[in-house]
Amino acid sequence: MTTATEATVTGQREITYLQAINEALHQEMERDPTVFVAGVDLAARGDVFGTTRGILAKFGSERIMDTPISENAIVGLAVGSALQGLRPVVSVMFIDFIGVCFDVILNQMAKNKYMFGGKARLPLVVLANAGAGGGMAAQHSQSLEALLCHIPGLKVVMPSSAADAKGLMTAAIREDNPVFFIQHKRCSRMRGPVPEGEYVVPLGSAKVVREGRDITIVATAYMVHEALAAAERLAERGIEAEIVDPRSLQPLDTPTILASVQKTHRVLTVHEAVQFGGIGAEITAQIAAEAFDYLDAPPIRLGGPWSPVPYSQPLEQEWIVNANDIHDAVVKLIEG
Amino acid sequence: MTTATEATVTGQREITYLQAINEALHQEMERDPTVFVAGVDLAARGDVFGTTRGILAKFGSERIMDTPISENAIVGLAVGSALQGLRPVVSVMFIDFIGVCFDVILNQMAKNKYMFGGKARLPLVVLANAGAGGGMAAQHSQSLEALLCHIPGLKVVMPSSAADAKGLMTAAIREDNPVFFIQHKRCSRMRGPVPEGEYVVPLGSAKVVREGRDITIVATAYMVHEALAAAERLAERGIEAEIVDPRSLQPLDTPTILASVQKTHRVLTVHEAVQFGGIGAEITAQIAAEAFDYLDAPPIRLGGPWSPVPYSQPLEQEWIVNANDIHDAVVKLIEG
Amino acid sequence: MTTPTTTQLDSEQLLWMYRTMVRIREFEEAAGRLAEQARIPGAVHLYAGEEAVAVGVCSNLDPEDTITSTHRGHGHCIAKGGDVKRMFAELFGKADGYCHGKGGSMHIADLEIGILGANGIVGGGPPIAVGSAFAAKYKKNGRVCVCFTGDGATNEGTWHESLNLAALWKLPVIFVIENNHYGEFTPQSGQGAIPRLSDRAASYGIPGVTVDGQDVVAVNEAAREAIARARAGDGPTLIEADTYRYYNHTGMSEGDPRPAEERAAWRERDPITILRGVLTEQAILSGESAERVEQEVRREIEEAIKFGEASPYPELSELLTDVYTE
Amino acid sequence: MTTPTTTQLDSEQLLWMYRTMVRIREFEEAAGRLAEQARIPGAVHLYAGEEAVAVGVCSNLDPEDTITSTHRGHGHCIAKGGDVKRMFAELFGKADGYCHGKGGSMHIADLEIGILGANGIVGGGPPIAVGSAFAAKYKKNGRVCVCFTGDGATNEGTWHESLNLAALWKLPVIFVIENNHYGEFTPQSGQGAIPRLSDRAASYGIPGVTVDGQDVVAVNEAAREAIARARAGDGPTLIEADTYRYYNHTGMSEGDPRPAEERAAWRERDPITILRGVLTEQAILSGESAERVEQEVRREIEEAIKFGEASPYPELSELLTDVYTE
Ligand SMILES: Cc1ncc(C[n+]2csc(CCOP(=O)(O)OP(=O)(O)O)c2C)c(N)n1
Ligand SMILES: Cc1ncc(C[n+]2csc(CCOP(=O)(O)OP(=O)(O)O)c2C)c(N)n1
Ligand SMILES: [Mg+2]
Ligand SMILES: [Mg+2]
Repeated sequence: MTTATEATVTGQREITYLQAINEALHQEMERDPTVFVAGVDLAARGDVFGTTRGILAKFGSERIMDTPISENAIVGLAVGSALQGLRPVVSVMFIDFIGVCFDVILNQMAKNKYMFGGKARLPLVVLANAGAGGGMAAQHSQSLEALLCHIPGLKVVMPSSAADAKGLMTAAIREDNPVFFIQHKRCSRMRGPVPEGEYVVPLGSAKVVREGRDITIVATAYMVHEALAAAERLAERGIEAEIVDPRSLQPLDTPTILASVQKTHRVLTVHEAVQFGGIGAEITAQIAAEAFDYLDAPPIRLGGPWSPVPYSQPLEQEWIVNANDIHDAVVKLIEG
Repeated sequence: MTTATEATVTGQREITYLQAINEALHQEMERDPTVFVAGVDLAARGDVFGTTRGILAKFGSERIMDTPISENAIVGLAVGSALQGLRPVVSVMFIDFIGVCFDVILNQMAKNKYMFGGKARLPLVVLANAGAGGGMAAQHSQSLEALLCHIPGLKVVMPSSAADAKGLMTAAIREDNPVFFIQHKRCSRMRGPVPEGEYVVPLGSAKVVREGRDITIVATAYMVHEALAAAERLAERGIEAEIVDPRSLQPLDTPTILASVQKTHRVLTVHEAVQFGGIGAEITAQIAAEAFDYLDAPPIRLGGPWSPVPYSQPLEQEWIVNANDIHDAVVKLIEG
Repeated sequence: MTTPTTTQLDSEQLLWMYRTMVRIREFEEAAGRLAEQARIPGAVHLYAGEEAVAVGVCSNLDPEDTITSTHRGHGHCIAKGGDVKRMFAELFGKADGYCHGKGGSMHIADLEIGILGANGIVGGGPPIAVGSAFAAKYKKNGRVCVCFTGDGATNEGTWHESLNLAALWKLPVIFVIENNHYGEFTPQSGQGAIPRLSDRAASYGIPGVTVDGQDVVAVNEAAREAIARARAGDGPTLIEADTYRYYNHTGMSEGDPRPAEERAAWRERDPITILRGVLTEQAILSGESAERVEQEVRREIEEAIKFGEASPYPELSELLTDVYTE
Repeated sequence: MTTPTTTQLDSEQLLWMYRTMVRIREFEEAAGRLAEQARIPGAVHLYAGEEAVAVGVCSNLDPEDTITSTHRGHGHCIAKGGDVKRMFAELFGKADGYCHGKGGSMHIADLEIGILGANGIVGGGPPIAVGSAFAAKYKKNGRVCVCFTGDGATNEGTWHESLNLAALWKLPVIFVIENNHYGEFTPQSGQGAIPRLSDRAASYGIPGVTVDGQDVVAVNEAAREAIARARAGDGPTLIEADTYRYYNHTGMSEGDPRPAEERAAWRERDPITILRGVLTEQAILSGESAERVEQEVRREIEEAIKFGEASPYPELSELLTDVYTE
């Protein structure tokens, strides 16, 4: 089977983001017997989010395992078995739960290779579900990618579309380094065209999701869809926004972002994560340093406000950045 | 006893940064019987860094306790006892070790108050030692403040001088919210004038450490000293750098930083932590958004390169940002 | 199985237990229905079936004693004296809720009566319980803390660290494992290699007992002893209560993978029915008064739901308050 | 105390043990001196006094078997077949070191002979050991993993989670606690409430044994049995080896708070002396050959130090390599 490229996406049958992830897992497990899957309720249940449905039936209990609620052991399982030549895919369920196993991530997984002078290989994937919007409250709604992106040794992807979900999952499994695969709750049921065969989106490649000349909006995960909605309304006003989805946050495809800003001369970064110290700060700082002379207006940001995610529906909706916020920020920047 | 203010620092007797912390602990424990101290080797040993020397002898084993090597329990001890009206000061030793107890930090300590609708009070301090330079390698040399600064509910301080260490420790203990007190290894033995009596440096107040007209250098912890050394050499060249030490990173004193940039029209942020996603990104992004029109040059950053901290002495020295790097970056920015 | 005894419990206490168990059951079934009707958002983890554990334990506690709870926390809250009105208001995300709507099901707390919070993190409670128990010891106020967790939570590292520190320092904390034999959808046999979790007490040099979690009197007695021990300064006890949840991991009717016979067998040992049997036998409660209790509670729950639903949402201006104490 | 037996061990093995223990001792004392002279940076945690544990265990392992180690890891590395030249080069931070100078004392690893790294994080090794043992099971290659930790590390949550998962899945891993009765400066009595850490095996339904950690033959036998069990698919064993470190937590002569009599008593039971006694008694080693071994090892260590010191520092251009596999 040959691996499809991005150009082949349009015109494919449509499946959901979750189905796309699931398909990539099936195909990679088929392709490579060293790939295995483990985590809480991943096997018999097929994951509480549905990511691993059908894998137990197809590959059996030697390739996919339910685990105790012991994230240190689960993520350690990935690190130790990767060091011994396997390609684990493990889940921490909600990204909020990286806290309970953060040392394994920060000080073992991310650093083993370097500390050992390069001799280790750590081909492993950690699945984590992120995002607010479902009334899951402060401990089940976070977007914590910025914490992971600050740790040398890790890679971090955050797809916004079904095709990217499949392509990045395939790339993550084939990657020889630890990759956090962050799926966004509100993208899970979105449908889109996805190649049926093997499909790879290279890590570290951003995508221009919409072309425009007036401003660059760098948006991640579900915010890509909010940005697209905002862009439609902005277009009615004559403002053409270019939307760049980094897809991979670590490594970050800075050249694609800079190229867009050099064209549009304005930039807004948007993510759902708390704004202070979010990935938008890094992207903005890079743009400010490297495309300063191209900027016709201050580079601005939108991100979650400075609080935990509230439970109450109106508060939660207020907390999450949305198309209106994006629209208004752009209008204010451009029209003053 | 009245509490001294910043103006009273110069002319005081000189003690070390560690002694200053220790003095604040003694004075606050004297002042408030709800303050207690716990952590690995804090009591009998007085802390492996020496922070808590003499406290056991003075206050007895009901006020300072050695603990098992169980950071979740240690930090949980702080959270639970703070909820019940005590003012714990606990230690995780090296900031690198926040990984083993990160959930307690991220999902309990930081969020309890908000999740509970405001009813909780969490007056607690976590001591953590940061920084490279001693050949302690990748798991004992990190500067991880950016991870903590991205979490609503926490406060984070990082003093660079003995006086600030005392003043911020006092403020942290009196604060009704969780505060991470990050001491930098290479500041520990530095001496400086420190008021003998109670002394408070308010959280969230930056300090202009050196005045200058040509560029603002925002530097944290030990980098303040590297920046000062660089400024001396820059002065010889006719470049007068203003150095701002935020001291408190969460909350961040943005007004003081902006005021300086509005005066100097140029800015360099410097920290020891890895540059990508470090606090410098946030500071730069804020400046770029809010002082854009004042900037005569791109806002630039210096931080640790994209790798774990290496052990080998020449590599470690190369890894750490130093006065030369600062000097050269400023010269390049100003002289092109 | 031992026959329930009522030693040391007077009628008032027993009737309080009965009413409280009924209140939990009615609360949970109502909450489950509201969730299915999407009238409340997020996830609700129902305590129905496990009532005897929370009630048996909390019947020994004063308001100043504290508890830490779990994602399956409504029962603990009610047993500790929580107000069902404010609980429902919280589930609706309303301003009169325990957390002003900011917390929801998994974070209900009432510090005034010692409820240090439900917790969305499995194993999140034990370290906090250690801290609360420490505060009691520090202040020498005779208070205890009860740390409720599930069976699954005993495989989190935080649980182990907490028991160890509490045992070492002889803190006044009681660790109660609600062993409902599942963690989410995985049975206990898929979570660890030992059948009796109370055996883990030996790792910390503390007493460990397993008790019939469907028998509120048995739970009450085991907890009473443990609490007395704790108050006397003799340190923690580990209590494992064997029990079962009637509904699925979250919500009510989503496909439940547990064997039908297993579910039926546990329903046979319904904690409320068991207590009613004892109370009837001892002529403490007639069939009629039992019915009346149920009706009263049902009305109370209906009113609480009305109260909760009618309560206003918090103002949007409250979004950024309560992050810090000013 | 049992009299050491030598059942099942032939002279070659015993002599290898003797030489390896001497090698560790000499390595550690030399490393300690280098640290005191500030010729090597950072912290060194010396294994002197505990040699019988690493050697007794690793004498049962093949190069393809794996170990996870600790901050006090030099002994494990040498016992598993590590090259003292490359170890010293690493301590000096040099290019010929095991980690090209990037790791130092706390991170020495040699994946080719199954050393999955020393670890600066207390409790950092166990989860990795679980993963390595799982890989052996997955690949059905008959390999085992030995997870060394200190006594203090058994109070970290990671240790608990790892034993639980390994026991549940019957993974081929052996958990060895080097109980030297201190974690840094705090005695075991300040770390937990039970004296015998092997009792913690019961929490996971696995065998737990305590062995005299000064008697390399006893350690060898306990480990042999555990390893056979693991290879046979019967899962993990917890071995607690009672031992003592001769020097301070880090380095050699910084103020050591441990009682002088305690230190002296343990020196009386020096593991090298004990083995030499057995070997002499059984006429496997004469006093003369023992001396020769010591001289040879000392020379080896001296040469290794020279090698390490003479090795060049890594190029500055290597600063950013090895973060990722390209
Ligand atoms: C750290 C963490 N891991 C996983 C989860 C997801 N989760 C929520 S409840 C649950 C099962 C808990 O089982 P148990 O402790 O037995 O409690 P029960 O639900 O049976 O009452 C899991 C795995 C979580 N909330 N937190
Ligand atoms: C997570 C973590 N907490 C604390 C430390 C600091 N520390 C290093 S060694 C040590 C003592 C370890 O004791 P033990 O496990 O008994 O090993 P020993 O040193 O006695 O061999 C401590 C507390 C650490 N390295 N990692
Ligand atoms: Mg359960
Ligand atoms: Mg020890």
